[in-house]
Amino acid sequence: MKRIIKSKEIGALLIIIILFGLVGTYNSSFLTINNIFQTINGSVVYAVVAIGMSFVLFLGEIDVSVGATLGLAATLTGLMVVEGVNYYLIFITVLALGIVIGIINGLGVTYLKIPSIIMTLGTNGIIRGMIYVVTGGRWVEGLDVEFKALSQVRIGNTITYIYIFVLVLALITYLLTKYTLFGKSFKAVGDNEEGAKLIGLPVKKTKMVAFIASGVGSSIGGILYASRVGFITPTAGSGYEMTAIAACVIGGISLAGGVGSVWGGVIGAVLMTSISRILVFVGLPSTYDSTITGLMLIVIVVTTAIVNKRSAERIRLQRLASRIE
Amino acid sequence: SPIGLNMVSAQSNNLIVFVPKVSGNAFFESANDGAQKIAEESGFEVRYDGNPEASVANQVTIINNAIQQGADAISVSAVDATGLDDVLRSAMEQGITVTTWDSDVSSDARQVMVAQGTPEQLGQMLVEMGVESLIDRGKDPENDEITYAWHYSQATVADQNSWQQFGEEFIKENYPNWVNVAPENYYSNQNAEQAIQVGEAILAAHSDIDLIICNDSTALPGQLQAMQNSGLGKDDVTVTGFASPNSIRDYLEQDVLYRWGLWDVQVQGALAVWISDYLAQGNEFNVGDTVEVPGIGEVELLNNSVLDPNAEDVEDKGVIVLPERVIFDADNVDEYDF
Amino acid sequence: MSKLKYYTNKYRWELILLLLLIALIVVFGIMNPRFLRLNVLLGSINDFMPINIISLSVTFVLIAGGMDIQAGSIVGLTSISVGLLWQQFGVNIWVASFIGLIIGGVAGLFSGTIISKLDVQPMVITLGGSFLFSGIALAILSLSGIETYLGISGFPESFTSLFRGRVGPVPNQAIIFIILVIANYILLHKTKYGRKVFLTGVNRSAAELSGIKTNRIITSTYVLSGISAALAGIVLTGYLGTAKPDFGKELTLPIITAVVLGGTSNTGGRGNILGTAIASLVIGVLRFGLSMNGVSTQYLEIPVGILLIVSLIVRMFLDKNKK
Amino acid sequence: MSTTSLVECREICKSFSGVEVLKGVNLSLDKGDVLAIIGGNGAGKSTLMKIIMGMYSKDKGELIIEGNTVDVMNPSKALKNGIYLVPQEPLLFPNMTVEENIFIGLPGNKGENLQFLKNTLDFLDWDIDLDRQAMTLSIAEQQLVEILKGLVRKSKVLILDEPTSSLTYNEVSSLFKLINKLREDGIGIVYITHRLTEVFEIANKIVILRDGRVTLEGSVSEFTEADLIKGLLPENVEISKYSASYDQNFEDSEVVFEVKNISGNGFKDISFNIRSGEILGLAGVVGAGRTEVAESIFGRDKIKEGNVLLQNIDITGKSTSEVIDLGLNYVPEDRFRNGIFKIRSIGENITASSLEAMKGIFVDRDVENNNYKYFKEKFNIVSRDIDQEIGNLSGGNQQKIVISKTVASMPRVLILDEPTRGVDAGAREDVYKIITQLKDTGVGILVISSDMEEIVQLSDRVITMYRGRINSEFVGRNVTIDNLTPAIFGIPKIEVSNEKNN
Ligand SMILES: Nc1ncnc2c1ncn2[C@@H]1O[C@H](COP(=O)(O)OP(=O)(O)OP(=O)(O)O)[C@@H](O)[C@H]1O
Ligand SMILES: Nc1ncnc2c1ncn2[C@@H]1O[C@H](COP(=O)(O)OP(=O)(O)OP(=O)(O)O)[C@@H](O)[C@H]1O
Ligand SMILES: [Mg+2]
Ligand SMILES: [Mg+2]
Repeated sequence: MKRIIKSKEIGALLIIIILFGLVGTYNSSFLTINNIFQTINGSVVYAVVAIGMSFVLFLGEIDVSVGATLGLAATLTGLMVVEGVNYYLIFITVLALGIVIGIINGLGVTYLKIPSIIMTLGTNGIIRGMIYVVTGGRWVEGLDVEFKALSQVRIGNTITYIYIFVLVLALITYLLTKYTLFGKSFKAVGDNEEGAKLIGLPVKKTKMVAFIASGVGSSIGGILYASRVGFITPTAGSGYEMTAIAACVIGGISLAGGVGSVWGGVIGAVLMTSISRILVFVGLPSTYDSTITGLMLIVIVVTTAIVNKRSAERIRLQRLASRIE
Repeated sequence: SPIGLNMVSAQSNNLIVFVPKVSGNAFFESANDGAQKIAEESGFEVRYDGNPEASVANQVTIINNAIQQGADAISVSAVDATGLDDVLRSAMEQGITVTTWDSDVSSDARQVMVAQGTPEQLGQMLVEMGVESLIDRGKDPENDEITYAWHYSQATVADQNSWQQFGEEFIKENYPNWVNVAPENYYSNQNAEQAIQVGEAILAAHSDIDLIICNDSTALPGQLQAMQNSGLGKDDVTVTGFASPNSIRDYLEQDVLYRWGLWDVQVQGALAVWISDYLAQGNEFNVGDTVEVPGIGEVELLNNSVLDPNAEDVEDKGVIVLPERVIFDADNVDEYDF
Repeated sequence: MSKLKYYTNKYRWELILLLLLIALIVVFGIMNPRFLRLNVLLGSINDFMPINIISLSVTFVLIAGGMDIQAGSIVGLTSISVGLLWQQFGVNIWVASFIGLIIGGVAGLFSGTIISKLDVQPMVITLGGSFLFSGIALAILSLSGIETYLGISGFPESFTSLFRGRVGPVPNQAIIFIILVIANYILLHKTKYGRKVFLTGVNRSAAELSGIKTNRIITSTYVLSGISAALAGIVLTGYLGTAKPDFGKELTLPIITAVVLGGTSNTGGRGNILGTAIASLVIGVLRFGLSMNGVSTQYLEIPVGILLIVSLIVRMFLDKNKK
Repeated sequence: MSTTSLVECREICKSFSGVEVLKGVNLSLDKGDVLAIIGGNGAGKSTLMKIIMGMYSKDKGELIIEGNTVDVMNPSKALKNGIYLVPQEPLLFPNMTVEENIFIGLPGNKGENLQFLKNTLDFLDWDIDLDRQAMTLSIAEQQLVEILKGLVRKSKVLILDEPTSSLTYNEVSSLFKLINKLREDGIGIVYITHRLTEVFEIANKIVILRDGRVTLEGSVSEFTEADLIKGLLPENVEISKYSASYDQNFEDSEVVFEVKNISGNGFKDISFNIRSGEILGLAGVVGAGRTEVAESIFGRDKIKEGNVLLQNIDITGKSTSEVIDLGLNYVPEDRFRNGIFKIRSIGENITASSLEAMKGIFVDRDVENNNYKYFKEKFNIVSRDIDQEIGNLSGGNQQKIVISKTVASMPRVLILDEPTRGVDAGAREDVYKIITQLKDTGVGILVISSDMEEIVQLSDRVITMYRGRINSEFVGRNVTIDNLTPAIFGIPKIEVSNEKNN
């Protein structure tokens, strides 16, 4: 219990509850079951990207190529759906794409020792360019109604099956990172790489897997995007990397590595996507969208930093005081 | 003269750089299709060059590159109403033909603008499509209190905002009983997922809304998807707007909307480059003149003030307005493929 | 060791970049001789100036151990602020520009103070800043009551011509760039301040114990980058003759690319202004040259991405062999 | 017992970017051995251990584990073979708790492991809160946790790389007790240290490494301390003995530094003064609060009460840069964290603390060159040129540069915190020489050290701290290990006898 209260993602969850509560008192139609679940369902793409990326963030690395990967994955999905390719085959192919991109990023970071932000900055440009090569700059349109419907099937008026799928994915990820040695090694490597080496954790393998996970997360995100949106522009997913990073950070995952859990990314994704929705309900023009996102991000990070700093300082002072006779 | 003959004599080998606001947008890609097709038939070259990010600076770069490349004509859909003026003027000074299409610059910074219509026409068209659909749905737009909102890309985009303004004026004049529930409008920044989010939120926050007008090709499908996600159809809430037929066809089939519109953007693209080539060949083309465009028909150069009442009217600069705009519905949508 | 050898060793990466730049110019020149006209080549600088200007200052930020992804959004904020001051409040354009620089500096001060005082991840704060400042730019424009989409234009000739004109074949912007390179070079590599930036970036705690006020140093680098972003915003406004809130929004990644390609370490403590300057030229020339030779703009990210990765690999091997 | 060694190294070679660090080292460890390895900084001790542990790969030579040649070693293979290395610099996971740190990667039943850990803790009588976050541990506590990590792994080979460098006397003696028990159980232990006395106390075999080669090996009983020192030092180097001049009278010297009843975080009611040319020793065990006193004076933490006067100017609560400006400087105890700018040049390191003193806004290259030449010669710094990165130097030379940095700011008072921590015997002598040189120029010096020999050798006068307070003072001939030791452990054995002061 103490652990749960102390865990980092609780802060973000509280913010969501308070925020939704406030908006609900202003405009009660916000708090309908339908709307709340629409908000949650709407975050599914960011959630799955954040889950994948959280592996990389646990390591203290970063992956800014997820937006482009998502775009390319969505593009390929769309093209194949239009061609009438079997859905399972599509899923496997696009997953393979994510894995390949992850391997490339991972190789660059792990074996060529290129800083991850630079490596993924480079691949981001290349992948984004590839989308134009593949499509010639055209939208991918005319996806089957059947395929689009897949992302919309809901349990009653509540949650979509794909969101449950993503939650299961998050749960598996969570259990892996919490209870298996290999899962734990992501945060351990991010916490102290040398220390991880010392106790025999496979540092290189961990990094490779993290980037692959990130690639897989964004390629699944691409499939979901294609199904949810139904048409894919070559700019699909652009800027998603920054929003996903912001979601993870708001959810308590530190970019310095070693801290947080996948739930943070999932919760942060809901928060990030709810902003433009909330503005509609409170009647503020959507020009304030990014102002609010920015403020929220800064306020949350600053508050957490102050709280952490205070408590670290308190511990230090207690320790020092206890020494004096 | 017979069209065939005209085409042979027009073989110019000119290089025309055809610049969209942004690359990777179905609308502009279709315009390019039209441009390429007519270029091939008429024997000049069209190079399509756009930046994935819509920004003035990027367009200036592209235009500068076109100038340096030795283009004979530049035809651009401007991201910004004035930001390209100087670079385009300097292109004209260097003897390059400059035209605009879809979205104009200052009237003295180009020779000809190929417009899809006047803002007035387009704003009115958006509202009228809504009115027709409301009637189909059994409402009485003349007398019922119709609640409505606009949902499109951004406050900073010139054309969509000007349509909204004229549309709004048109509503005030003709349907004083209508109520705009969001005078500040809703924007989704050409982000498809955000368009769905905002769309859903509009429907949830205004459960009694009657009409949503989406003058942006990302907002319209997003809003329609939001309708579906919220379990609504064309007889619950009226949605209409501008988008290409291919991107909306499915929603029509699933009864999410009655009709939407656009102009034939392939014709617009074709016309823009053809006129550019025609001017680059040194042909005189003054206000009031007409010319026969192969496959399109006769077009006339109108005064600048047709588009913008404040613009100056000069002899050798003017506007061509596309002869027609199209409203797509179940009856005609299969005739179009773009 | 001879002096020449010493310097070629010390500035090896900068030399490699310079050779790359020359090679690009030669190759593009062969492919399209127009490219080599002084007018054309120098004129192209105008189109990638903002990246060059900002990356010079972002070099400071990275050397001091930070990260700055908000500079792009400050460009738009400044542009619109200057435009509004001039148009709505009738402020003289030069005074407005000066206030614009201050606004950029304050934006940098805001993030820099949080970063240095609270020891939070600079990437996160500047990410927040990039949302915030671009949001504010839009918000003040819509609050100002003028039609957002019309933008602000019609700036005085004296203002626009400064950023459009040329001295002989050399565009004024190129001159501004050269002045900035020299000024930043001296500031970073010759002054005590620059030295402190390096030391803070290597080991903040040791710097603090050496009597360096690292809070101020760290904050100041963000202020510098804010000011230079503001300058870029003013340059763009003058050059394009219009003020827009979304100027610069796509510059973030190119700026970081230029700084890192120039040899600055993203973990702090290493870097060189000349490297950044040449690298930003390399990227600009590469993009310009390719598009002059008919490569469509939308594909240009691919060669830039490849250049970035390949050059980092090359540098890695060079460093390995050096030791 | 079988005859095969637990670990055997044959002709192991290793270079880092062209520099040969190990030049063919042989070594063997049998069951029940405690093998001490000593050697100067940079001799390659840690490198050799990391090769055994598989954290570095060897370039040449053979590594034989229980009779089997292992071509490619990696940490997980080493762990499987029952080898565990307690590293020199603690490598904990700061965001995990102590318990998670100890158990991560440990196979077996969690309950049993926890029981084993508790038993071990009982045996050692160490007091550690298992729920604390590793981030909040002091270096000493981190070291304890590292050792525990090694113990719970029940290894056949336990390598301890300078485990006691910041432990208290009690902690060290209980650790030794445990080592003796492990030895009886047939475990092979490698014990790396800089403290020669420990060698005789705990080891039965010894290897001395110098410059990547074994210069002496055998049974500990075969050697005397003098033999070991000879093995440690390059040929023909004389060790000069330093000792404070017992009879020097400071009464006429100016009081340059005065601390009056200051209290702060981790210390209370501290008073002392230093006269020009005097070396005051501040002795204590790790955790006594000495560093906190020094850092607070240096503007790094609050002083809640009392005053600090530097040449009669009140510097209480002033910032570090002001304090430096006024003539006080500080050599911190943690060189890597607080002392050096690892990837910058020697020149930049030396002037780091005196930039403010340069005139104008530019860095004065002449001042920098002159400083470099001056200190290189005066402090006997071994370096290639002024532009060499400090990170490429040996630890001792790095420490000399850190001291140069502070001296370059021309302090009137200098505080040195553990000035020879992790510095080898040769460099230590140089550091002592530097300190006495400074003393001779009239600088008032405060030496903080946990090494009693060092304190005794250097100090004119000594104060001892125990649990945040000063508990005694010794002057001149009373400064002896015998007197100091009880005091630092808080045993008021000897009354402050001080005929000179009164
Ligand atoms: N990863 C590395 N890269 C480059 N050089 C290294 C590395 N590790 C060690 N060295 C160098 O190898 C030499 C031997 O270092 P090592 O740490 O083995 O010495 P040591 O005997 O343990 O010294 P100390 O007593 O200070 O711990 C040193 O010169 C050191 O700088
Ligand atoms: N939580 C911590 N985080 C960072 N550094 C710490 C922390 N705790 C202690 N330190 C540093 O570790 C070093 C050793 O501290 P320790 O707690 O052993 O006592 P100390 O104050 O150095 O005692 P003394 O100087 O009397 O030996 C000091 O430099 C101290 O500042
Ligand atoms: Mg060592
Ligand atoms: Mg200490």
